[in-house]
Amino acid sequence: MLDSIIFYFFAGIAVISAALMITRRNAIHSAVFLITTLLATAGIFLQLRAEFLFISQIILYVGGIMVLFIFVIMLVRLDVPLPQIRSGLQKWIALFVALAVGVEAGVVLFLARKAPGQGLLIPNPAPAEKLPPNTEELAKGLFGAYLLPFEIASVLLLVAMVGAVVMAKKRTDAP
Amino acid sequence: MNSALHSILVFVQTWWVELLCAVLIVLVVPLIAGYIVLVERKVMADMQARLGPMRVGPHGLLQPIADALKLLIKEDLIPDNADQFIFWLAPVLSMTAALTSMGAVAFGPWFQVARDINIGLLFVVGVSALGPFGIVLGGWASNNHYSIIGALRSTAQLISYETTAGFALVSGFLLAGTLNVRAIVETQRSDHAWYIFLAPVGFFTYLIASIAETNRAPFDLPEAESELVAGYMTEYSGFRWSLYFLAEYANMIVVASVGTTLFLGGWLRPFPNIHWLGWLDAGPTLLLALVGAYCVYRAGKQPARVQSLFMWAVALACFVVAAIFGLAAPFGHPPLQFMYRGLYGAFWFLLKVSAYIYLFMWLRFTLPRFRFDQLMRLGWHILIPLALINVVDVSIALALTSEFGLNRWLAMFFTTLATLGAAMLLLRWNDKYSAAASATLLADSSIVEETNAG
Amino acid sequence: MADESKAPQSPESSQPDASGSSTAPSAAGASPSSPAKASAPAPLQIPLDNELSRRYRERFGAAILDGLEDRKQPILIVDAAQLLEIARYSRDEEKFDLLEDYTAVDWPRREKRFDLVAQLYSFSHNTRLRLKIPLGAEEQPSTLVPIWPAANWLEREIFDLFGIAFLGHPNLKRILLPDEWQGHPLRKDYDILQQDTAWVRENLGIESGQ
Amino acid sequence: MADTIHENAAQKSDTLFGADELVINMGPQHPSTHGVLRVKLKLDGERVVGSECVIGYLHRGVEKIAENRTYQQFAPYVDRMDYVSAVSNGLGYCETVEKLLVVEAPPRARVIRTILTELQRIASHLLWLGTHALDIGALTPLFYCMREREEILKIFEKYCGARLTTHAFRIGGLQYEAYDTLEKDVERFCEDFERRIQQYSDLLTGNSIWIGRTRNVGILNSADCIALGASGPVLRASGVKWDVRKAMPYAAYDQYEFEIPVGTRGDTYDRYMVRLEEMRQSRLICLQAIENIPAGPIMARVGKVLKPPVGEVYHAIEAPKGILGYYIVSDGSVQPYRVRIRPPSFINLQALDKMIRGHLVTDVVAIIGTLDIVLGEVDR
Repeated sequence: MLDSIIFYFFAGIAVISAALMITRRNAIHSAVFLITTLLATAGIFLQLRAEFLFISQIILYVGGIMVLFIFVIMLVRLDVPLPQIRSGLQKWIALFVALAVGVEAGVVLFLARKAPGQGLLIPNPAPAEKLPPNTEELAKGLFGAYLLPFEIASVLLLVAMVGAVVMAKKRTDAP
Repeated sequence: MNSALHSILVFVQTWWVELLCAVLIVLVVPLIAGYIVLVERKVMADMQARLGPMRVGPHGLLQPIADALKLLIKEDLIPDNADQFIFWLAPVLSMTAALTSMGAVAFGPWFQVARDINIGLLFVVGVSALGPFGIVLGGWASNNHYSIIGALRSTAQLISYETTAGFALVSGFLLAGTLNVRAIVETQRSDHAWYIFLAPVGFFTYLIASIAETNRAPFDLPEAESELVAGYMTEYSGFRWSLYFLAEYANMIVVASVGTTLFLGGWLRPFPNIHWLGWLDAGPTLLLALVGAYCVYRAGKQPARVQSLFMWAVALACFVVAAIFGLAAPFGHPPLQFMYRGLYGAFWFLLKVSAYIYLFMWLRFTLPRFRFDQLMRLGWHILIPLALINVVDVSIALALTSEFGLNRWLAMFFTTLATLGAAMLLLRWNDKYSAAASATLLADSSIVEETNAG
Repeated sequence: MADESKAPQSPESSQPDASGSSTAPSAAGASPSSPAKASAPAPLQIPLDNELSRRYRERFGAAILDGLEDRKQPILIVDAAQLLEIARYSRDEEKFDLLEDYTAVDWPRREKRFDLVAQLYSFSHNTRLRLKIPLGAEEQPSTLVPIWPAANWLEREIFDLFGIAFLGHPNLKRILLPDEWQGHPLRKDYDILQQDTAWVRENLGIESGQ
Repeated sequence: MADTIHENAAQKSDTLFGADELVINMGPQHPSTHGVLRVKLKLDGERVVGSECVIGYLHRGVEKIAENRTYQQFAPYVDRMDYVSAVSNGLGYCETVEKLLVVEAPPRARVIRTILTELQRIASHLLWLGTHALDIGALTPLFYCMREREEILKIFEKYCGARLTTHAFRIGGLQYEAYDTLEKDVERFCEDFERRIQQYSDLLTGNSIWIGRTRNVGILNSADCIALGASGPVLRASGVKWDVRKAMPYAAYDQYEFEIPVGTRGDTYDRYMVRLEEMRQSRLICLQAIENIPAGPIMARVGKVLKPPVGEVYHAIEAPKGILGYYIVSDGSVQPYRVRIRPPSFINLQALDKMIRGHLVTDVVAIIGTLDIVLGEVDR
C-alpha cells in the first residue's frame, strides 16, 4: 500500500511537471520542470529498490546533464525569441507522432499483460531486503552479458565528444 | 483510505528512530552551522591578532542566535526584474540538497537516517550534486550581471571539481569494496588502516576538490567579494541569503563527513586495533573533564558575576557528562551500552570532522584567491588526470595483492610513488603550458588593442 | 614675467616680501618688468639665458616669446601656434620625456586670458623645464596627447575646469565634474560659492549644496 | 571540404559569442575600487577589451578653495587629498610655499619632517599591502598591516594630536617640538618592523597562488610608464631607477643612504616587491635619521602674515604614490593666485586602461589595487 502511495506521488509529479515543461515559454522554467520530472523518475526507481539506478539518474541526468543544459541556456539566451521556422504542417505532424507513440505504448502494455514474467509486471517480486546489492548486479550485467554493447556505446560517446571538441574549437592559426 | 493511513502508521512505527534523526538534522544543522560560523570568526580573529565577536553573550557565544534573529526579521526583498518563482526556489534547492545529502552520513555508529541504503556515500555525493542548481538558478533569477557571472563560474567550478572528487572517492571505494557507509568504516577496522594511509593521493585530491566544491577560499570565486560583489548572492538578503549561507556550511559538514568516513576511519579511534592505545577510549571523558577544569580555572577571572556563574555552569555540565561517560556507560546494561557506543563513535567522528573543517578555515585565512582560469587549469590539467591515474594505480595495487599475494602496504607504496611521479610530470607540463598560455594572452591583448585603435 | 600685461593686476605686486622675514632675501624686483626695484642682491626672476634657451630660440626663433628664470626654475614662454612642434622637439631632441604636469592659469584682465603651463622633466639630464603657453579666451591649442599620452586626462581636466578646448584630443569631455555641468570653476570669474544649481536640483534633489 | 566546415564553425562561434560584448560597471560602489571609482568595462566573456574610468565623485574643488584661503589656511586642506598619507602632502605643500617665500626650514625641522614622512610612507604602503592582498583574496595580511600602521599613527598622535589628517608641518618648519620619546618610539617601531615585514613576505612572496595572480598581470613597461606619466613604485617596478628623493633631494634626504628598489618586468608582482622593499628602505632612513637629530630652532623666521613675492614655483616630492607636485603662482597677496596640485594617483590611474586590456575581470581588481590610488587625491 505504502509503495503504491509513493509510486503515485512520484508518478503524478513526473507527469505534471513533464506537461509543464513542454508548455512553459521560458527556457529556464522548462529546464526546472525537466529537472523535477527526472527527480520524480528517480524517486520511482528508489521505490522499486533500484538504488544505484536512482543515484545514477540524479548524478548523471540531474547533476551533470541538466546543469550543462542550464549553462547553455544562460549563455545562448534562448529566452530571446529567435525567428523560428514554423510550418503549417507542424501541428499535424505532432498529432501523428503523438498518436503513433500512444498506440505503441498501448500495444506494449497489452502484450506485457499477456506474457507474465516477461514484460513490465513481475508477479512475485523478491522482498526488498533479500535483493542482492544492485550495484553489483548492474556491474555484472554491464561487464558480463552486455559487455560488447556497453563498449560500443562508450566508443560512440567518445566519438561524439571528440567531434564536439573539434567543432567547437576556434581555429587559432586563422589570420 | 484506512489502509493508507494504516500503512503510514506502520511505516512510522518501523522507522521512528530514522525519522527522529531526520527531524533532528533539519532542526539542529542550521544551529550547528551558525556555531561553525562563530567558530570560524573566532579562529579568524585568533589568526589575525584580534578578538572577534565578544559582545553578545560571554565571548560572543550567543552571536549566531542574534545573527539568525536579525536575518529572520529583515525585509524580504525580491528585485523587480527578478524571476519571482526561481528566485524563491533557488535557495530552497541549495538548502534541501545540503540537508538531504546529510541523510546518508553516519555520525557515529547509530546516528544515521538512511541506514541500510547500500549506495551509501554515493547517495551523499549524488544529492549534494543538486546544490549547483540552487546557485546557478539563483544567479540567473537575480537578473544581475555579477550574479550571472558568479553563477556561471560556480557551475563550471562545481562540475569540474565534482568530477575530481568522484574519482578520488572511487579510489577509496575500491579499497573498501563497498559503498555502504558502515561497511566502509568497518573494513577500515579490519584492514588495520585508515585509507588515508593506503591511498594518500586519493585523500589529498579529495581534500582539494572538497574545498573547491564548497566554494571555500582559495576557491571561493563565485562569491569573490572583491570582484563580483557577492557573486550569485548579490541580490539576496535576509532569510533567503541565510539559506544560501547555511547551505554552504551544511555542505562543509557533508564533504568533511564523507572525507572522514572514507579516508579518516569514520568513528574509529586512532589505531583501533592496537590494544595498548586502549586508553584513548577515555578520550571523550578526559576531554570533557579538561574543558570543565579550564572553565573552573577561568571562572575566577571573569570580570562580571554573570560570566563567572556561566563558567561554573558550563564546568558543572562538563563534569556531569564526563562522569556519565566515564563511569556509568561501561557498566550499564545493553541499551545504555548501545547508546554509549553511539556517543563514543560520534565523539571521534565529530572530532575528525572538526579538524577537517578547521583545515578549511586555516586555508581560507592564509591563502589568496585563485583566478578563474588558474582554477580551471588546476582542476582539469592536474587534479582530474591525477585522480584518474590514482584510480588506475590503486586498482593495479589491489590486483597485485589479490592475484599475486603481494603485501598490501608494499603494493600501495609503489603505486603511490608512481602516482606522485605522474603528478610531478603533470605539474611540469602545466608550468610550460601556463607560460605559453600567458604568452598567448599577452599576444591576444595586443591584437585587441590594435583592433580597438583601428 | 614676459611683459607688463602678464603681471598680475594686484596692488601688492610691486611690494617686496611683505612677510617681513629676514631669512628671505628681500625679493625686490618681484618681476623683471619693474626695473625700479631691481637694486636688491638676488632678484627672484631673471631672464633665462642658458644653453637650453639658446637652442630653443635658435630652432624656433620668434615662437619662443620669452624665457625667464623664477627662483632658479627655467621657464620658456612659447607661442601656441607652434606648440606641437616645440613639444615634439622637447621630447625627442631635448629628452624631456616626462610630462610631469599640465595645467592652466587664468588671468582674466590680460589680453591673452590663459596660460597653459606644462612641467617637463628629463630623466637623462635630471632637469625640469616649464613651458608656458599664453592663450586667448577663444583660442584652441593643439593637443599634446600624441607626444605625451599622459596629457590625455590632464587636458580633459583643463577643459573641465577652465573651458579650454584642445584640438585633436581623442576624448575631450569633462572628467571631474558631471558632463552636463555649466561653467568652468577654476576661471577667476567663477565665484567660490557659485555652482550649477539647476544641475544640483535635478540630479541630487536638493536646493543647493551650501 | 574540411576547410569550409571549419570556416562555418568559426563564423558560428563569432555570431554566438564574439558579438556578444558585455558592458559592466564596476563601481562607484564596489568593494574593491578603493573608494568611489567607477570603471566601465567592455567584456568579451570575462576578458576586458576596453575600459573607461569615470571619476570625480569626490571632487571638492581643492584648487579653487586654495585661491580663497591664505597660505596657512590652505595647509590643512592638502591633508584631505591623499588622506592616507597626509604628512607627505603637507610636506610637499610647506616646502613649495617655502620655496616661494625663498626661506628654508631649519635643519632640525627638516630631519623631523623626514622621519615623519618616511613613517607615513610605511603607513601608506602598509595600507596598500593590506587592501591589495584583500583584493586578491588573502584576508589576513590586512590585519597585520593595520596593526603596524596603528603603531605609526600612534606616533603621529603623540607628535601632533591627530592620526589621519595630521597637519603636522607648518610653512617654515614645525609648530611642535619633537616629544621626548619620539626617537625611542621610532626606534622601537623600526626594530619590530623588520620582523613584521618578514611576516608579510612569508605569507605572500613565495606563495604560488599569489605569484600566479600577480606575475605577468598588468604589465607596464618603462617606456609606457614614462609616456603615461606614471610615477612612484609603478615607474620603479618597470625598471626605471628613479626617485625624486635621489634625483632632486628635498627635506633631509641628501644626508641619508638608501637604495631605490627596482623591478624588471613591471608587473603586479614587481610592484609588490618594490613597495615591500621601499618599506624596508624607509625603515633604514628612519633609523639613520633618529640617530642624529640636530639641535636648533624648528621654525624659520617667517611672519604671521605670509605674502610671498610675485612669481611662481613648482616643487615635487616623492609621495608614497608617486610624484606629488605643487605649482603655486603668487600675485604678492596673502592668498595664492593659483595652486595646482599634481596628484600622483590621478595620473597613475590613466595607465589603468592600458594595463587591463586583455586581462580577466579578476585581474582588473588586482590591477586597480596595484596602482595604489586614493580617490580623494584623484578627484581632489
